[in-house]
Amino acid sequence: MKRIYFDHSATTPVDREVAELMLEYMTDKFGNASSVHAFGREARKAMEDAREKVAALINAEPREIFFTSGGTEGDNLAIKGVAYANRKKGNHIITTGIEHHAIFHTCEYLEKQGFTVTYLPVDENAMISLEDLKNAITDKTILISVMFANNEVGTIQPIKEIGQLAREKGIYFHTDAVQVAGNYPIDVKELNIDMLTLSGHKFYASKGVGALYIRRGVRVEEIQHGGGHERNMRAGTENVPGIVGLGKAAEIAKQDMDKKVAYVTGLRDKLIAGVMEKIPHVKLNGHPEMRMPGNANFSFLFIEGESLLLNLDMKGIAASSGSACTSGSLDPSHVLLAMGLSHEVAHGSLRVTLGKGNTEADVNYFLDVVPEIVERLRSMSPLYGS
Amino acid sequence: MKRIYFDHSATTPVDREVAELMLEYMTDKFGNASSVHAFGREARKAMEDAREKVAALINAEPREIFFTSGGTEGDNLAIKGVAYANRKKGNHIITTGIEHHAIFHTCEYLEKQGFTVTYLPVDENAMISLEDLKNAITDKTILISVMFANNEVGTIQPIKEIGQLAREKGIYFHTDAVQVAGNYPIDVKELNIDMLTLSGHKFYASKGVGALYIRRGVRVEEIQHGGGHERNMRAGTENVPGIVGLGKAAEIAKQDMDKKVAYVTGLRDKLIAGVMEKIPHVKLNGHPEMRMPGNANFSFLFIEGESLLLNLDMKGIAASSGSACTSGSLDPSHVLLAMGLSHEVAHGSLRVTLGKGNTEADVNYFLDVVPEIVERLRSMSPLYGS
Amino acid sequence: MYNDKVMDHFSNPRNVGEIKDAAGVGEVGNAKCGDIMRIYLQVENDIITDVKFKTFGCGAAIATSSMVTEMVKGKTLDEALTISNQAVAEALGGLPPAKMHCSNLAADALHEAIKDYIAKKGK
Ligand SMILES: Cc1ncc(COP(=O)(O)O)c(C=O)c1O
Ligand SMILES: Cc1ncc(COP(=O)(O)O)c(C=O)c1O
Ligand code: FES
Ligand code: FES
Repeated sequence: MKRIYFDHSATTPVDREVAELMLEYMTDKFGNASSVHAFGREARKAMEDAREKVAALINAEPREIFFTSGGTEGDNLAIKGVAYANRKKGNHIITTGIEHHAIFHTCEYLEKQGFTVTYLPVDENAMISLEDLKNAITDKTILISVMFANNEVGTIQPIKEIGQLAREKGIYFHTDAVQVAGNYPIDVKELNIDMLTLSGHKFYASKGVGALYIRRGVRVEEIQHGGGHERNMRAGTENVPGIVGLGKAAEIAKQDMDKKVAYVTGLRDKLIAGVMEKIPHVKLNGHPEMRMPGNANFSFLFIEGESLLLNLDMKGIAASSGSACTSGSLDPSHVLLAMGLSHEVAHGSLRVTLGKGNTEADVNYFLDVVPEIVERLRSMSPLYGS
Repeated sequence: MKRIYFDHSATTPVDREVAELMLEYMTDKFGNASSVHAFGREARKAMEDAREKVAALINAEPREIFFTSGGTEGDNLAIKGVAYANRKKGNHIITTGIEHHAIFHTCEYLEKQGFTVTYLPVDENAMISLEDLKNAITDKTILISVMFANNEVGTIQPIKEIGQLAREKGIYFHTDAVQVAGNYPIDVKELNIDMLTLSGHKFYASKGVGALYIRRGVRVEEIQHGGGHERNMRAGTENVPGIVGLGKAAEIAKQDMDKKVAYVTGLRDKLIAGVMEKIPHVKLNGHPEMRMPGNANFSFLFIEGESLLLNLDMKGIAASSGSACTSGSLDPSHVLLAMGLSHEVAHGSLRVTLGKGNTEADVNYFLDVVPEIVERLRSMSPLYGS
Repeated sequence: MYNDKVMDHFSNPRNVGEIKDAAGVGEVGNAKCGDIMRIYLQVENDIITDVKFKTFGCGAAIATSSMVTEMVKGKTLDEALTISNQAVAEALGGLPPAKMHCSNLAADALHEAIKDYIAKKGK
């Protein structure tokens, strides 16, 4: 059976070139980067090369890049690290109602520790308003954390304007760019970003490795204690193969990024147009223009996401859903609810996320099989046609 | 030039079989273990297989294994996790003066948060005394954390007796077994261990992955917040390739472990005997019998460890040292000092750690080149012969 | 970690040894912090005619000791006194930052040796 992968926001395959480089740094050049001998120096050099490449991807300085075990750790370090290090300045944090759980649950945890958190609302396209943000700022605000682009509906926030506002007010600005880094251009200097989280497995590097960019001068306290790795910001033997792979993936991502963005956007637009044309009672979730190249998110009214996913899976198509049933939780996606979708509509959501490896044939196949699946499920639904 | 790796306590090469399996789970079976589709199910199944294998390595149940990013994270989670979850029961922790920085600095951090920590002293062989441990227990003691074997001098603690004492007193017992797991038999049930940290890169799996064993029923609070991965104990997209590799390495380690232990011990004993015979003014650090199979740690009087390392490196031999100069810190190894070594003697320490890939020829080469290096450095030393 | 020049001085240190009945001997550092450097001078007409060292320490400590002996041979005492630890490190093409403080003491040892010579002569 054909296997089509349309779930690039969940994770991406590792580029073969990246994986093979990692293999070399596991079996052959396997030294611990802290060792003084030849094996160690070889590892350290490769790690520092990778740091330069990751820095180049987002126009940061190498010394502003701190390697982590992934996006979740990066988010934890950014939020807790700033909160703990700047407690004397204030205890107020501003974020949004559509952040990833790595931000959301970290903020909830900090609330139990005496911090106050404002969760900005979003409009029906999942956009925050700069006005709301301005109004939320108090003289106790130490951090603004707004995700660069949403992982479910793909909406890209006005990052530059947020950065400018934060800079003017002297408040640190962190952005969770896990969906964005490597898939869409980022310039931390131009965008006034103080901290940025990225994760390897979202742009063709491995799971288990990521980085946090911390602008020089930003005060952050480490949260994982031990040996003084990463200039005391993140203890733990450095994951050299993972890091080397992250560097390679960053290098590849930077090459012809505009071309790849255009290619993926083209496929995605074709897919959206096809779905809207072929299937009635469909809603496109997320911003019509300000959205990630690979993201399409639909609500198919009258049906439920998990059944849709399972049917697609039987046809060899991998996608995801914001339905509660998928995640095993009681509520559907907090993002879709925050955008004002009703529970029913949220339950019927399907996220299709394309990557550079997808082809027009994949999209055509999808457009061939989805209408009949939707039709079949609707014919079984008590909500439909009544 | 010959390259001989004698620094297995710092890190090990990844077994080719392990690395190739990881490659497969990066490029091909690359799904996110949380996804419901075929790619996701394939990843989850492989991850759960790995959990069984890691559990089998230490005679735990699969559901007692929680994957982490390595030993440092495991230690942080164990110590902070128990401290935060059991704060109401007490605020006293007992550990030793020779723990790895991952334990030591975590404890220091907790001291700033209102916890009290007792650091048990060790004798000249780096052994703690059960009597000291007994005396340190108060009715506020919630955790005893004693490393299974020391990473510098290899001394193995009386784990079973500590576990028994802790069990009798109803106090949780954690052990940092990063040096031990995969290299020496462990049975958590027989040894009464409640929590145990292990790290992949110390037994031929990759850097960036490890596990914490938490006995069923032990109360631990998560420290990394986000999606509810690892049954809410450790948020973050699971490092599937790393985990699959960890499982494979655990499986390989379990096969013929006794044979490998005997083989490495044999080589190590030959190396120790050769050094003691050929070089005057040498001290063997660590316990004469209760020590890790691969560990030899010497103090070469009158010379300094880093110069020794650099000279060995020029001959293609990779080893390590507890000298302050190696680490860039001001003091030499806290372990050697805790054992009562003077600063000079600690500065002249050399750690040689053997692994299953070493051969008798490696040992012979070492015994050939070391005497002249030591002699040359001593001839330059103002401390020697004066 | 170390550049080629440092490694050269480390692996082929110049002027290792002692001078019997040296005109001046200087020692700095202590074993606690990991460095001991001892410098021996022979002086004629205020010119350093011979210099030797013995060092207990890391690669940087040995390399700086070796370098300082090369720098001062044939110099007058006044010239030798102007050599700083910084200048020694620069002559080696730089040292890792972590090594700048504790191992970069060779010029201090030299100055101690000169002081010792002056004190002995004054007697
Ligand atoms: C927006 C966003 N933030 C954070 C994360 C967490 O990153 P990781 O999976 O590397 O832990 C993800 C992906 O899961 C994400 O999409
Ligand atoms: C005894 C001990 N504990 C903890 C660690 C930390 O583990 P990791 O290197 O996986 O972070 C190490 C190794 O560095 C170790 O030897
Ligand atoms: S419909 Fe079954 S879990 Fe939601
Ligand atoms: S002798 Fe210790 S840093 Fe040089």
